[in-house]
Amino acid sequence: FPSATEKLAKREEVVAMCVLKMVPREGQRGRYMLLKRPASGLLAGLWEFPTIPIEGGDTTCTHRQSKMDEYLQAGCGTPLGKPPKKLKVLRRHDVGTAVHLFSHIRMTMHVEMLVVEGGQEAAEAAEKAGVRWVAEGEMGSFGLTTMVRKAFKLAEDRKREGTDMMQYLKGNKRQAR
Amino acid sequence: FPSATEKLAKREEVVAMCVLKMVPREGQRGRYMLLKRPASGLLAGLWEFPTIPIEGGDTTCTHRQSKMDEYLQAGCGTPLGKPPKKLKVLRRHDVGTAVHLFSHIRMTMHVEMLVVEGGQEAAEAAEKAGVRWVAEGEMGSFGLTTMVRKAFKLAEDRKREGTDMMQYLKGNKRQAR
Amino acid sequence: FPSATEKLAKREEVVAMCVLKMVPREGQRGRYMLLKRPASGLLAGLWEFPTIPIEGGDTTCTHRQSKMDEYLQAGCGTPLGKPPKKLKVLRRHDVGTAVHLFSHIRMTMHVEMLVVEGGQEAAEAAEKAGVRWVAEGEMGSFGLTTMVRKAFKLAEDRKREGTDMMQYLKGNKRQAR
Amino acid sequence: MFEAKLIQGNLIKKIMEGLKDLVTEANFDLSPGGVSLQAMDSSHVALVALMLRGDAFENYRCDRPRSIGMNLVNLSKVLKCAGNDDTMTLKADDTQNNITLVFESQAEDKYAEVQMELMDIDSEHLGIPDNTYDAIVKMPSAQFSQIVKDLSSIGDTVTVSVTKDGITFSTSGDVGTAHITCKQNTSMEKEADHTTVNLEHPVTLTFALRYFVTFAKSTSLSHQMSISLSKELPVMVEYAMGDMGHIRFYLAPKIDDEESMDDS
Amino acid sequence: MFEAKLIQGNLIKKIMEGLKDLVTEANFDLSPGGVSLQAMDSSHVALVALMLRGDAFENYRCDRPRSIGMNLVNLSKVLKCAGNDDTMTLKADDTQNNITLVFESQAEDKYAEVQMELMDIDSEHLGIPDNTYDAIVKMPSAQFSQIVKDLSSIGDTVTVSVTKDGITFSTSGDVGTAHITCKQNTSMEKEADHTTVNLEHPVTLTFALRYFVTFAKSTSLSHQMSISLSKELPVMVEYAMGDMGHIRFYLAPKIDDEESMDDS
Amino acid sequence: MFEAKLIQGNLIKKIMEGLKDLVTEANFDLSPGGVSLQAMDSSHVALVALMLRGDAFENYRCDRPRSIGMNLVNLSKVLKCAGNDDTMTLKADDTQNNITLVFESQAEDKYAEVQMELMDIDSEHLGIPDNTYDAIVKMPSAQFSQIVKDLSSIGDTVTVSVTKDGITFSTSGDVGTAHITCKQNTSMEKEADHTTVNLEHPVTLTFALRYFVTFAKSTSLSHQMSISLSKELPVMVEYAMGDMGHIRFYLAPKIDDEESMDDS
Repeated sequence: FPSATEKLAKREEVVAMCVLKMVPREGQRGRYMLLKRPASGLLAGLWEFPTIPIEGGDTTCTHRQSKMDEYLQAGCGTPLGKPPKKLKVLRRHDVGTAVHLFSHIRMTMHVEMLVVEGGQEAAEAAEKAGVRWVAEGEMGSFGLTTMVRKAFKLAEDRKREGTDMMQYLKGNKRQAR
Repeated sequence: FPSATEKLAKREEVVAMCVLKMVPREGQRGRYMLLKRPASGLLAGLWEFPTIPIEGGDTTCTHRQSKMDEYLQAGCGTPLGKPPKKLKVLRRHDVGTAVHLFSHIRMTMHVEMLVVEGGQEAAEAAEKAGVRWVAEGEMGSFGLTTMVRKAFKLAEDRKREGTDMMQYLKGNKRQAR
Repeated sequence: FPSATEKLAKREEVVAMCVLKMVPREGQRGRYMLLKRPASGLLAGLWEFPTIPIEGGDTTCTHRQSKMDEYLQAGCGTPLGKPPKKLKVLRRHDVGTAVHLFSHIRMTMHVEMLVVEGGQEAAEAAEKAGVRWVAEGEMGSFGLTTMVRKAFKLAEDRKREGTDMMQYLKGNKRQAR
Repeated sequence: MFEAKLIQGNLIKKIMEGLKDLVTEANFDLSPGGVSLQAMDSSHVALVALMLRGDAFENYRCDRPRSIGMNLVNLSKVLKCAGNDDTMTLKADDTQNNITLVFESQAEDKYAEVQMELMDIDSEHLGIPDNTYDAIVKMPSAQFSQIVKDLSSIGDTVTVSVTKDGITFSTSGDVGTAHITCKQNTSMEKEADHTTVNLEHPVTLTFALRYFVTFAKSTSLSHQMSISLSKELPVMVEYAMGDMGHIRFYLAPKIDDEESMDDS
Repeated sequence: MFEAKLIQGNLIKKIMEGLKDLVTEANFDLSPGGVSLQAMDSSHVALVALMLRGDAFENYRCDRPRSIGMNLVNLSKVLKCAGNDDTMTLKADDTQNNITLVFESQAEDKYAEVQMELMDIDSEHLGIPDNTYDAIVKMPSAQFSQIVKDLSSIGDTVTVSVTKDGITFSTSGDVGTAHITCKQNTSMEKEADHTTVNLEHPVTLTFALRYFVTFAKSTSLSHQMSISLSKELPVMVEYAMGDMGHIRFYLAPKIDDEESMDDS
Repeated sequence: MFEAKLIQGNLIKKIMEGLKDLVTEANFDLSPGGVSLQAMDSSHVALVALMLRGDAFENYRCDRPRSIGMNLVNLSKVLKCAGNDDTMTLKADDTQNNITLVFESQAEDKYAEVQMELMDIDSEHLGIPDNTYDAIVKMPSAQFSQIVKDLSSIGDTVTVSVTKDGITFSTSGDVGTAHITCKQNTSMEKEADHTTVNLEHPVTLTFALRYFVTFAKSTSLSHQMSISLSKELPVMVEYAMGDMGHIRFYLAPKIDDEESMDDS
């Protein structure tokens, strides 16, 4: 019969994950950024949303976003800020936290949604080795790990809290007040 | 002089433990179930109450009980439920939480008390390799580890919160209302 | 590009640290006790304030102080209590908690301030292999690790909450009431 | 069909306050005479018995006796939808496995309807012996509540002893030792403020204090409560709701060497 | 130069209660006509629009229109320095990047002055369409607040539907299913207690309940509030502050299959 | 033998509210003249001095001066057993190492008796210099309490400065900078609402704000309180309890470069 207490507690790991969507204009369909993991190690060679480890227990939104900004700029060549040199941020907010269990790791994922402005051309230009921009409609058929699917589901669920307020306002965007 | 900070933090481990007592009838003395640990590993070959690891942080009563049910059925051949095929549960409740320190592990034990109905015959029939049913009076003289003693003490202490209400009612059990 | 999730979570460690100052008389400048770390291991051979690991999660003031008392007595030969055999405690209080990050450890330091009575002679007598009593004015120029500096800063900051009340009372100390 | 309307709907809220910390799931017994509930806490030390007479309701109708299981924590959540002055109507169709609660404001401008699934709870129906007690003390509910709360900051166990002069609650812990005595007193104008002792034999029993604190959550039900004690029997703590019914808590005494009693 | 004095300084406190949980940083637009603010919550589902008319202030002076950014959490902390009966004066020099708040007691014996740095917040100014709504319901603010709090202990989503008889809020969750209906009612003496329905077409929309709970934090601003609904448009929840101005919350409806709407 | 009875027993409760967050263990000095206590907080920045005159008690008896040590946290727990209108009697037998507290209700129908062990606390008895202060400000206790609480949400340090016109409390932090001024004001009918300034020399001192917040927990003891300041001396914050006694808090000022003062 089983040896209960011999099983070890899993290692705790905390990451921040960014579901980055690039849309031509606010309210339109866009493309999600996926990165390819290294050829060796955990989940080798699989695709993921931009993901960084969070150490030292500081899981505040501010801390995670500043770390993610660095990573997007340095690691992925995707700087946020003002056009034309940088990508204009339309919307950015946390969508929740999920836990994923590996055989020996218990990973807590803090997931944020980040929507930036840019057309298909921008996405194609930004595509390079290890970076892929996947159209919204193709996310389902793209081979994603369970972990990535969990994060994506959080982003989708949150969207369902309500439609985007922006669409009700955009007709008036250019009207003078 | 001592090197203070070189000592490592202990690994955290969480287990659920079940002090399972089988009594011929509610209110009577019974026998406790003990299982023998595997011949190698932590506390090799010693006797313990049914014990399972709790991973992922879900230490709710519901979760622990459902995991323990599985273990009792699959690992120990002790299914709970309705007689005659299953053991009738007379009483089941948490009795508290204790921490036990090993040299390299800090183990948190969530202990529950589970009383089932069954005579000595049932206990003897259920006895097989690695399972022992020990009479209440003999628990003191049976060679138990400190960890098991701690769990047993919790169950005993809780019992001292008051006598079993059932004994005051049983005279009326068969009376019509 | 970087492999995010491969980095491991740091090991958590909790220590109690004691900024021990020996002064000739309350209100006067004194000397701080520093201990030399072992020749091998983490921060080998460097100087630190008396530091002990706190295991099992009990970080109450009472627990830390009693562990520190043991360490000061047994490990450093500095027993607290009544003169002449022991050092008279003038003041003892927590000054705060700091976190220090090593490459693989996240160390939480609970720092207390302890002021004992004793002149320079006492300090010199207490000096032995691996123990040094450093004058207040020389702490800045003594080679201290970042970790030790953090603890010292906490003690200094707290002092700045106000001057010592004792100095306003001492003129009356010997007056009859 | 079962249907019953309470003019003071928040009575059920108050009852749940006292119940839900003791029992999380329970069967309500519906009968032509009224609604009752009897359940033990998970460690089998305490028992609660609730009785609401049919007369207590406006338009009480119960076509056939029936037992319905509910999660009391969920029921408490649902009851939040009732305003303090709302009426409450309970409806359960014999052919369906749910119950409907309707809350209506006095002005009839607010109407809330909540439907909950029923649960299948396995429970034996045990009789509570109709003991004659050695001592019965009646006292203001608020005073009992205050005393057990105060003592619980000092100790874990309470010793209750009744003499002809009054009732004494004692406890001790690291902090110190405390005794609180309430003397017989019928001098106040309002009867609800009286303390009365009805004594056959002096009696002293010891209990786990935390259960008394849980019982005292029923304080809002009634200005007066009563404690009934007999040697070696469970104490009965009762909150009577006028003619409408009562809630009774039974708590088994602590006995130092329980082992000797185990072989019954 | 901008300067404005409010006799009832705690009005700003109450306004911040409702704002700070929805938006943490925002631009206030100062103009000769008054002070306004418009901001979306971080997930772009809700929008808040505040308007305080210049007339609402004593000694209102705004030399040139200007937009000033503030951290609303910090502003809330600062407002704690205002007593409930204090007057409040806001001052901002056009040449400086800070704002000064002055709180004075009625008896003029307490004078508090707080200076805060302004922030540079990037925001587009978006117009809110002046919709005609299919249904407008006015009801007591406290009742709306109670209903959304009660329902949020049962479910996450609320369906609001208005017919000529009244407004119904519905939710469901593990605990059960609840419907609360408030009927048109103008029988009370005080108008603030009335519930009135103004209906063009019956309408049913679904929203995330937690936003309604946040909106209801403005309850102290006004005895009455209104809910305005139109098919497939955001709901408008309004708290009017007499002649002084209003705070309006807009919440986008939930739509089951949002994908189909994404390609606009 | 020591024995003392207070008609308003809850006075001791209120006193403990203010003490227990500053000092966890302390010696009470019992003498024929009354009960006093003097203790420093663990970081030696603040000192509290309590004085309750023998006259304040009914039946005060102290046969010989004596010092008794108590854990104030435990004492606070024990005091929970006292009803707000109960009388309180303290008894300590010189030959025993414990103290007995008796709480009796006005109607004499409730009698609570608690016994606590005394502690052996090592403490020097230090005299507090009877300073003449440069400035003494009297103000309503509630106002002082409100001000220090409000400021503590903005900064950690408070600068107190007194001029002939009034007293100003200032702080600054990430949020901003705040100044609150209370002006001399004797126009109110009730003297307890007055603010008066008694000034020899203008004075400005800086303190750790959190201590003031702790002192203000004694607000319930008295409608008026006083702040007494002198250059480079500890501030004295006093709550006088009529003829019965007083509680005084002393707080050492912050000095920017403390090192220079260390070699005294």
